[in-house]
Amino acid sequence: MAIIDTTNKVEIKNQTSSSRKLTTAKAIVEGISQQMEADPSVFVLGEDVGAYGGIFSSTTGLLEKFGPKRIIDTPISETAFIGLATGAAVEGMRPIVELMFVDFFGVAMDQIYNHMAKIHYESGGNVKVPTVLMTAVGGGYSDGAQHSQCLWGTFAHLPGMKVVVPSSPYDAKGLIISAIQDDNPVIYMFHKGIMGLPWMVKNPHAIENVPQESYTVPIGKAKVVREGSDLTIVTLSLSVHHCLDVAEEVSKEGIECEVIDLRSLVPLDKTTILNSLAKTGKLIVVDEDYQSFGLSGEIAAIVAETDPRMLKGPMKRVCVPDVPIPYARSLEYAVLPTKERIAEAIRQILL
Amino acid sequence: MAIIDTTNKVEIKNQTSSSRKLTTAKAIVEGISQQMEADPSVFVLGEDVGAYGGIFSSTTGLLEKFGPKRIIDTPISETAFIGLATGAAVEGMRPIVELMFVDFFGVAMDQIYNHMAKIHYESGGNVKVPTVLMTAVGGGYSDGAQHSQCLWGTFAHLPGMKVVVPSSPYDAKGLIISAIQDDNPVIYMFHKGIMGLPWMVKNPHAIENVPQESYTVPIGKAKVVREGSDLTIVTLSLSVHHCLDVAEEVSKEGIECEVIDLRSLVPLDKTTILNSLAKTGKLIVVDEDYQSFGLSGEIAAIVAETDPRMLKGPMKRVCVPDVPIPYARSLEYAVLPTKERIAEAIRQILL
Amino acid sequence: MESQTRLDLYTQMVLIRSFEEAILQNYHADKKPLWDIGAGLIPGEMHLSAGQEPVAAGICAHLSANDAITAAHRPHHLAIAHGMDLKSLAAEIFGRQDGLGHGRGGHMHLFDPTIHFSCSGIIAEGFPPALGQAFAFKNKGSDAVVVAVAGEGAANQGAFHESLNLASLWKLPVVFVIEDNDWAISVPKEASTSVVSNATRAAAYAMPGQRIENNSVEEIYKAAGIAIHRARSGQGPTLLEIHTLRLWGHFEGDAQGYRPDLEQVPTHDPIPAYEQQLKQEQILDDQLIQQIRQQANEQVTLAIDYAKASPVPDPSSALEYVFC
Amino acid sequence: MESQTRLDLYTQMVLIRSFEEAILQNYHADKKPLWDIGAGLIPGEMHLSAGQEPVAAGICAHLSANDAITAAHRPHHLAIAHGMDLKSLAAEIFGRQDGLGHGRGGHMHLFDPTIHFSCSGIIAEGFPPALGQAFAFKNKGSDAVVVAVAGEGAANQGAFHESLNLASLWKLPVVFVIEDNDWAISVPKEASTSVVSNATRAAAYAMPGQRIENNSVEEIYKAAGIAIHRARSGQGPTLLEIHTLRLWGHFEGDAQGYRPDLEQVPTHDPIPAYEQQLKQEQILDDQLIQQIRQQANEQVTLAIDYAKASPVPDPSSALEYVFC
Ligand SMILES: Cc1ncc(C[n+]2csc(CCOP(=O)(O)OP(=O)(O)O)c2C)c(N)n1
Ligand SMILES: Cc1ncc(C[n+]2csc(CCOP(=O)(O)OP(=O)(O)O)c2C)c(N)n1
Ligand SMILES: [Mg+2]
Ligand SMILES: [Mg+2]
Repeated sequence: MAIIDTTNKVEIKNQTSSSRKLTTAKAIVEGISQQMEADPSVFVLGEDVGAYGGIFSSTTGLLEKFGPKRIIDTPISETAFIGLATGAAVEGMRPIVELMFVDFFGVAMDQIYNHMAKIHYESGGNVKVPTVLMTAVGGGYSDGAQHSQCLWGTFAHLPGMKVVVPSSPYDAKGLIISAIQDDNPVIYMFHKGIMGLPWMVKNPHAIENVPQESYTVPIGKAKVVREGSDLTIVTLSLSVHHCLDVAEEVSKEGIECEVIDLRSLVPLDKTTILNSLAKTGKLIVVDEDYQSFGLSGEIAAIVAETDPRMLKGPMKRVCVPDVPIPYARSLEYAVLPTKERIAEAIRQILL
Repeated sequence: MAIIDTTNKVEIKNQTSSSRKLTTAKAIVEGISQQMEADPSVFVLGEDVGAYGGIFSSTTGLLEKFGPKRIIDTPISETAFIGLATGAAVEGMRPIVELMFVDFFGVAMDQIYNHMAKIHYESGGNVKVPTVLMTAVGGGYSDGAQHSQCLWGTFAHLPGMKVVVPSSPYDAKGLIISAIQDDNPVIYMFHKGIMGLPWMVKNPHAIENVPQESYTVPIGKAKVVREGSDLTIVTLSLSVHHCLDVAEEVSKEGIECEVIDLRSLVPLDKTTILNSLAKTGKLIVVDEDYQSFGLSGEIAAIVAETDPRMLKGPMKRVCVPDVPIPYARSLEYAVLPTKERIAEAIRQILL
Repeated sequence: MESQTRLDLYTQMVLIRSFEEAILQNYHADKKPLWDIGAGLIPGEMHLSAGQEPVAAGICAHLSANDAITAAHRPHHLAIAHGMDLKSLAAEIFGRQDGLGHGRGGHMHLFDPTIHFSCSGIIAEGFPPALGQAFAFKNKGSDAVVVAVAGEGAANQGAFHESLNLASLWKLPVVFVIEDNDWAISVPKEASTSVVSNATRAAAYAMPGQRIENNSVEEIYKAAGIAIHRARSGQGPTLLEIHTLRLWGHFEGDAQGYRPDLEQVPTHDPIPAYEQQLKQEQILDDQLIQQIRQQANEQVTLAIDYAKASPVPDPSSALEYVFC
Repeated sequence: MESQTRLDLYTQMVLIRSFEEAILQNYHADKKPLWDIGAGLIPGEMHLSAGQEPVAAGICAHLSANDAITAAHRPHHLAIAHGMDLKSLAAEIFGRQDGLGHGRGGHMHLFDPTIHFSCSGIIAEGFPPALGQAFAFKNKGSDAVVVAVAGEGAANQGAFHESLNLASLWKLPVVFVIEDNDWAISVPKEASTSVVSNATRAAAYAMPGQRIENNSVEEIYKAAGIAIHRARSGQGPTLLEIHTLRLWGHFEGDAQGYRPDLEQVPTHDPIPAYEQQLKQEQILDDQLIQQIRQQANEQVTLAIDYAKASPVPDPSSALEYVFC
């Protein structure tokens, strides 16, 4: 555990000799691998996590390294194997269980939210359930209404699980290690578009310097990924990069956006959000999940509860407008929080 | 269809000779019964909806009236029978399918939100899915963490279904008829505490005059159940009655609350909320669902998007504070939105 | 079978019944005159297991505290037979601070890590966690086993299928037990289940399956012994269906209007029947019966008194234990 | 079997293959040099059914447009054999305005009410809606049936179990078909399924079960005929498992490194094999083959051209069709 990220400011990353560029996928695998070496109770199970290496490369190479007793392919029985993770955790193991796409949660939601999430409370603290439920989120490649959702709002609404959403290789590694070490159930949601997959449009931010050593990034601390004084953009996951790109663009026009990468929804780092808003007075929430009854609302409520006068003008939401994700590219990009929509919101909010 | 409720003001109910006092449960049954008489494609299925008459009396007497071909007890196979409802609706029937407790959604959520809710969109409008998913919500009687939730925020977050939540016998009947007639999938969530059950503490508001004739209450229109100028309370379901009771109390001290019964979350009647807030400038959301990433946030966002200056002071939320519902009465009533908590919020907001 | 074993089975059943009768009495004591499910010393739904004691006694006789049980919404008989401390159990049912879950869980959510006991109010959803406990036991090289119990209604849930398949595939040390009490609330088995016996379904997972008739504690004891031995010795899971009896309503307050055989039900009570049998075989006599009952009552009284004396949880602690 | 029927089966398979080869080509045509799944004329995941044509041809030969099919993520063969308009199908796959779902659905979400066709990208979750269609058909007094198709991987999902139980219990006119192509993405059947044949599982629902070996279109045709007749005449559901072949990758882009038999796979292609057989039996000759292929290609070319000519959906219409 070399580096503990305790800052919520733009991070000064250890560019030690031991760091090299990794994709997010490789950073996750490295984090899992280091925890598996450190702790024999950690194991991975899910569909195609073995020989295939994870449909989104979240487990590539682990089978070769740890063998089929610790990297376990399952039948397509999410209720059974997610429940298995819960039971194994109750008996002291530390399972990482992959739900291939978060969109499939509905076939196993009872195990997730009525069991994994609630047992600790129901037992009055006598039983711990240290599981990591790892899952792929997000759209943008025409996978349609059942394979393109983010749904973090759904999980954040229900009590009992931490909800972690990395946006970069560095955070992805530090957060997966924190998640595995956490004694609580954690849902760890990686966006396909930040994994650096060889078969998907490559986001330049999906690869960066990552220290070789094991390190943690604390769960529950947002990161100010860009400082700015004119407005605050609260976002997470792939959208962080879109926001940063647009922020650079509009910076040329003299507009300085502060961009906050939440990194986790539960716990939610209210302080970082409110501090930024106190400075800028303008708020945009960019969220690839459905708009209503979700993240953007929660941010608004935090502000309204604290002091609505912090908002010097109407808030803007750039989210998926309560529609199943359409297949056709033209339609999908009309509902995703694209750079165009973000830029448009920035211009509107400064009118 | 005698009476169409088109007002969103305090309702003047037809106290015609044809109305008599009914409990909410009986009002729902009457609504279903009248639609079943009017339309042979309507049928009811679910666990214990037949001889038992519905665990919360939502189908009592229907088996005797319509027989086992239209009132159908199912195995405990929610995925199969909720999916069955979808398939039957696709072929032109109008199923009312009961999920005994909303808490069980996790065993069948894929059928609900990936199928029932999305087929219409995915088919480009070519397929209609006129189902009513009827379900019991709410706590207050020590049924523990897996049998006491409201979860309407979860359903409202996901696109494709209307979300209807009645609070009174009159609305319950009019809304169930609207739901059955609606060509879209509708989730209809009744609170156990408003059903007027003989075996649960009786809320005096759970019984009122209900016209005998068939009538509809429009889905998507909130109701101002009490006018007031000092503050706006947005709420729904059982909490409506708690809010009204507290409003009467504090009225004696000269505080006049306007109370809005949302009646549906999807569609959400923003206009009624904003009109009220424009008048009062003070907002409390009272919600028996979990606090974060839910209804209270959405209301805050609507205000923040429209004009944050409408809020003349911080908003208050009286919700379940992100904890599984505890069993012990002392603990459960510490987390429910009780009259005490509502009264406390009112006093605080007027400080 | 040895006399002592038979006596133990009887004693276990009496203890369970004694406990549940006390719960029954306390549950109804203060809900009148306007019966309110949420009121009284014991609030909430109450699913008692009277009539199903043979299942618990017969199975748990083969288990130690290292073995696990996952039960359903009707868990008391299994909890007691598996050795749960009656005081902690009673205190949890009364919603008190000294309860197993400090009053957070309630009677459908009993978690006792010291005896690896858990239960769930969601039908059939206790099976998947059982797989994980079995996986962990196997992984540790222990010979502990898990018994996963659910009703015949539960055998039509998806979780049943997924769990049996996975357990068989990975040869997990689990014994799946279906308590067939003929009813799932008001729905009779023939209206829920496309086969007469769930034992038939074992073949769908290449595991042994057996149905035990007549609610016979001794037959249950024998079949469970074989199945548990099989699991313990690494040969994988078994499915048992046990024909048992729901002596009372689905939950307290259930008038059972849907039950045609209602009046006959008490005549099938397995405890007097077994008592008769053991008396005839001179393993029991009236004096011993009295003694066993009295000992059971004493334990139960202590437990109920303990529960009543335990403090009501402090409302200000309601948010404790959401996270570690 | 009549020669015409055999010829029809062959013709159907050729048409399906022809269509999928065109999709394959168009799918990969414009994703290079940096292969991007979301780019090109046909974006997104693409699960082609090459090798599984015998299943579709053999079953659908017994169906009319009044009958329903629910398919899974690999639906094209069934859609085509059931008579889906190739143009609307192609246009949907291309994400165009004239597609079945006006570009909203895509290749895993094909809904054609005129032939009662639907599919779902969620494993086994096409089964429950099939029950409802069957229920509606039965209710109307029609003799229409539903064929619900999923892969062998899907047979371990809870929805499989619940659906088969309910269908048997209510004697619904459904035929459940498991396409066993040995693989669920990279997971072989023996790593997912505790029984050798899913036909064994039929007994768990008191319905007939049959496994058809060798990807034989004629055996499939025969078994499906019996099962569909059974359903149509009110005798209830059947479970068929068909051993078939995934000729290509799980989806396009799948390098199949996990597949040990990879090089042998093309030698098992059922279409050349059936062609050979029919030639030997003088039902086919080279000229007829040419003619059948050409007719198929012409239809396919028309469909692909239609798709390409259809307008891209207007972004401003993205919110249409959420509600009626
Ligand atoms: C998934 C789910 N569906 C429905 C219920 C409501 N419910 C509670 S007990 C019960 C009947 C259970 O029958 P069975 O499995 O035979 O157990 P028994 O009550 O007879 O012991 C039902 C339907 C539930 N708790 N969970
Ligand atoms: C519930 C669910 N889990 C996982 C997936 C991801 N997935 C898509 S196809 C597939 C394999 C399916 O195998 P099988 O049922 O044998 O069908 P095949 O692909 O061989 O036609 C998986 C795991 C899914 N779509 N839905
Ligand atoms: Mg039962
Ligand atoms: Mg397969």
